[in-house]
Amino acid sequence: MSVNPERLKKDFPIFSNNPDLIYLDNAATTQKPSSVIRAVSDYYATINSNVHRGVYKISEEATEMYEGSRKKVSEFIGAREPAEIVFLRNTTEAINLLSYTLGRKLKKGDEVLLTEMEHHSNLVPWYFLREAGIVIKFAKMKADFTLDYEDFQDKLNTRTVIASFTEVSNVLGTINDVRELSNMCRENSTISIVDAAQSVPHMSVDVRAIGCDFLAFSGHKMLAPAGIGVLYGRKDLLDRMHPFLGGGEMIGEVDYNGATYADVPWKFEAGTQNVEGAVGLSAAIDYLKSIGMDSVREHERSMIDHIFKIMDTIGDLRQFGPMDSGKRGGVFSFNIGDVKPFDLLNQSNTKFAISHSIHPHDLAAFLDRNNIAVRSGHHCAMPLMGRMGVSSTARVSPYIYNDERELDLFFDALSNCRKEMAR
Amino acid sequence: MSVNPERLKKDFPIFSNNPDLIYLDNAATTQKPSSVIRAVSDYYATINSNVHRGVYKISEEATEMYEGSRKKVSEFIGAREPAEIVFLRNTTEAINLLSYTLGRKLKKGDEVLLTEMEHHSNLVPWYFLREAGIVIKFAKMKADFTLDYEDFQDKLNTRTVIASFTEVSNVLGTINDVRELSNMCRENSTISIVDAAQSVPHMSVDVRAIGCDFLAFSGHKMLAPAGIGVLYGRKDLLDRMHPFLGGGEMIGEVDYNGATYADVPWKFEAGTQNVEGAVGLSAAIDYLKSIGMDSVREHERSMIDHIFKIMDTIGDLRQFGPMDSGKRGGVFSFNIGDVKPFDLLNQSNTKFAISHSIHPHDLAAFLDRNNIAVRSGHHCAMPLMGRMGVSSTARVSPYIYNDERELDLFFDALSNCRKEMAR
Amino acid sequence: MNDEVYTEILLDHYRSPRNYGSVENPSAQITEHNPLCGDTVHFSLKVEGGKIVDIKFVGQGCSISQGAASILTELVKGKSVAEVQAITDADFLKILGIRLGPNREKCALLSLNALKKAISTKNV
Amino acid sequence: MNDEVYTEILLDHYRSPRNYGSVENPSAQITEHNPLCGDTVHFSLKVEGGKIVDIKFVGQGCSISQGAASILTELVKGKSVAEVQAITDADFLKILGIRLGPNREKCALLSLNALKKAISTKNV
Ligand SMILES: Cc1ncc(COP(=O)(O)O)c(C=O)c1O
Ligand SMILES: Cc1ncc(COP(=O)(O)O)c(C=O)c1O
Repeated sequence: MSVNPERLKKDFPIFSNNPDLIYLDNAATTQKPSSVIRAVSDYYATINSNVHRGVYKISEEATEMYEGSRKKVSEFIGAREPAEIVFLRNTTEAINLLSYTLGRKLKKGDEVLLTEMEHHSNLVPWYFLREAGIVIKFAKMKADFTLDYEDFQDKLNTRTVIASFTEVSNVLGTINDVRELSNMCRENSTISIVDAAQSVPHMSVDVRAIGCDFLAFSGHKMLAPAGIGVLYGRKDLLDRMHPFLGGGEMIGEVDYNGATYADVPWKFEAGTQNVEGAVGLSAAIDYLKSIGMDSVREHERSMIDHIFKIMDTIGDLRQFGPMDSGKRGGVFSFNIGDVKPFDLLNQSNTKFAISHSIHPHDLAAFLDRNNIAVRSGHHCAMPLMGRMGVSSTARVSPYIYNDERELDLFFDALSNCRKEMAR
Repeated sequence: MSVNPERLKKDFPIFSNNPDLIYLDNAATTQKPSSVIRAVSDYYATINSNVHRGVYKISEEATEMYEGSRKKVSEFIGAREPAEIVFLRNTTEAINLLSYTLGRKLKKGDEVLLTEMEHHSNLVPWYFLREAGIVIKFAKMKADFTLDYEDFQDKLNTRTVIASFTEVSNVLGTINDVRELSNMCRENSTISIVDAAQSVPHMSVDVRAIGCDFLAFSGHKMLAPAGIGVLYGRKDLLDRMHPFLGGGEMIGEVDYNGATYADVPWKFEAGTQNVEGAVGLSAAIDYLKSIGMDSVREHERSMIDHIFKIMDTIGDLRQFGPMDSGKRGGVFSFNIGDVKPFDLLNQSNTKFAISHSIHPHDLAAFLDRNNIAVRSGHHCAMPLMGRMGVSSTARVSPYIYNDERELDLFFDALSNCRKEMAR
Repeated sequence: MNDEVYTEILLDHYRSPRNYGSVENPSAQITEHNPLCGDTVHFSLKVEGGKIVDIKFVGQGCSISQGAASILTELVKGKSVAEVQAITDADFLKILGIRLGPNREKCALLSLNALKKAISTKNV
Repeated sequence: MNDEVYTEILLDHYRSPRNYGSVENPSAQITEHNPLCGDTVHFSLKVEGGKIVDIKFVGQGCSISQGAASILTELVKGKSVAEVQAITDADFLKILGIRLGPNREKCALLSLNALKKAISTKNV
């Protein structure tokens, strides 16, 4: 079954309210279909209550929904059992949970291996460990914007306790072979963590096929509400980990001298949880499954192919990412002309440092006048921007409700923008 | 203006859908008025997008709503400026943020002062610090279920770096004079933290009048969605603190060697935030303000007074909490007969250890058959249960949509339960 | 109370628990708590030739947790360790004859889980 | 571009920035980034008798951030340090003649904030 964006669009109230909106910032966050919005409202209107502890009807029902959502997520990504699914706020919290809890066991000189194409959320939590003498290494990106697997392998050594890498780059679209990387990790007895924020929403992901130890993603990037995210973890590893947040719901017994902890996954879910978020995520998964993740992936690939076909009509366009849509998710970063990083010494040398390139911010502001929403900036990947030799880029990231017509309108507007900025 | 529960009830769809539901578990979580549900749905249907970074219209609007909600919260609790308001998931996360970040500076032998009546969320995060040799002390509860202020003062010493205490006990209803406690802390140069999970939803709270350094509460206990909570912190303290979660949005600049951090409050808001939660919280505050927090408080006090008037009609009822409704929030914990903690040695000595008391779980299950939702268990305060000499209690916690008629029905059902259990 | 929720049998076991107390010189014993509500059961038992020849319990908690513990002692006495390990949650809930939500189910299953844990230790 | 968003004056300053470069032997200099987008401005200035007698900037970023920096240099040259500190965000946005959402506003205010920070240091 192939995706029919025009039909799907009708499921999203934001597009009825803004019929002209061309929303192309889906790598940041996605729109919500009525079924998700309704699932949340219905929850409020029927069984809203605290889960796990109430012995009254609505609490039992809410608990069933919450744990049912966990089961649905676990099946969606091929986990062995629901206990391997921890509900958190987002990918960022999931990676912090790992850096804090796994970080407890690391010693001075131990290494964490990342890649050069990580999002800040898969960088900064690890940087915190530097204070304890942990060494952070980065597997290199190659000139064609793909990962250098040999460099990754070379940098895996006896001190590499953890490796954490993105499945799809939110800037380049590059799809990393996380199965291969997890494999290298396993052979090196290194804990493998997959940042799946840009993959789970866009393609079929199976944690057992990947063979990773942990994997994280966010609901809001896959049609679900914000405030709900997922950490998948191998049960035996989760069992052995120290809890992250302490508080209600995550305990076994507490007295004034100490506490024991609940079983996994509840050990990691302290305090009142975002039940409506989990309910919304469950509805979002239903919606995506009704389309089929392979169809979602095919649609995005066709969007990228369409972009490849017309992008050369725009003079001075520079794109950043692999030129094979089979190895690239639905993300297209580009600039018009050179958008160099700031360099005080070189900047001072010329009176004409502000070149005739169009800054991505100006571009996005211009497109906005045409009701086209694209992202501009460093995309929470400043180090990667440095490697790419730019200060920022513009980024287009289509999803199931976008179609070729919208991409054409986007390129038309881009071309108009160049004309206007050149006057 | 006094609260009109019958009229207010019409604003809550759950009561139209379950006209017979008598919901008395508001200390756990509250129901949501249509205005809150609508605020969230409308957000999805009009401007749903990523905040802070988009230069397109809906993102600018969403940012305005998100930061507008921060401003509303800051005014609601009397903060000096919106920058003192950090959005988090809930009270639990707020206290963990503090225990992790402030905990970095503590040394072996330093002390954290709590009280005997704290929720697990204000215990376990501090217990984690014991591994580093931090000493946790507890100010005693007196026989009348109020805090022993002298004991608190006595236990504040030169090693007491942090004190964290609840404003209203979720078990006893006891209202602690947090202004007085914060005062003692200030004079001792001790950082003061108020767990306001049970106060902000129920009475007027002013952080400057209290004079505390930090204060935390949860949206879901005050008509707002789950997944959104608040940490108030004095700006100068927040400025000096290490970040908690690392990732997108909380950074200044990042390269492969390190990172600088954003200004407060964004420094503490890593990753994509729960914007719809903040929008819902803003609508909930509007709703509460339209009633008036003093009226909310007066209503709950009258509910407790009503309970006091009829509770003696139930034989063997034991209540736990101060008998002055002026010093007690809208929380009523009780048992029918003795519900002793388990004690292996004594338990083994008798064949009749199961007495004719009614276990709170059985009570709650019986009440549920009458559509009355009450909580039973340890209320995430196991150590306090120990001090009270019980394994668990039943708890009734009315809110703005409850009235005396419902309390009467509750006591009728309680009386029937005794008759049935006695047969 | 109501048959929908509690069967008469369960209530009877709650009111007059069978096998209440402790076995002397037990082959295994265990105390388990339901972290969700504080229900507690303690089992002590004697295993001979792979069979549970004696078992007693003490406990504290709601009618479901305590009634179920009492019913369980009667159920397993004389059964082999392997037979007990084979009893599923669903089996036991059927025997109890009650339908419960996920929260209250934990009360009902506390004793079965405790017992299985006790007999899975090396020494029995 | 559109008047609603960018005024011609702002765009003109962006295309032909005034006071572009560096002042020699500056009394103060500062580099500030907009963490939200990476816009950068660098100011170098000379203060004599409490007055800004010379000021130059270099930078990299969008038309608003760079145009605003250029406009600011013209605005403050000859003004006293106290006068510059008194310019509010609202004042400056009015001078720029643009209405912006909260995100884009940060681009417009980057240079004013940077300059105020530079002249608030002890040595000027
Ligand atoms: C006094 C008190 N503190 C903390 C909490 C924890 O709140 P939350 O679960 O929303 O984090 C609660 C409620 O559960 C509470 O009553
Ligand atoms: C690759 C990648 N990792 C992590 C994140 C962080 O996700 P969140 O902000 O939902 O925590 C994002 C998106 O912002 C992302 O694109």
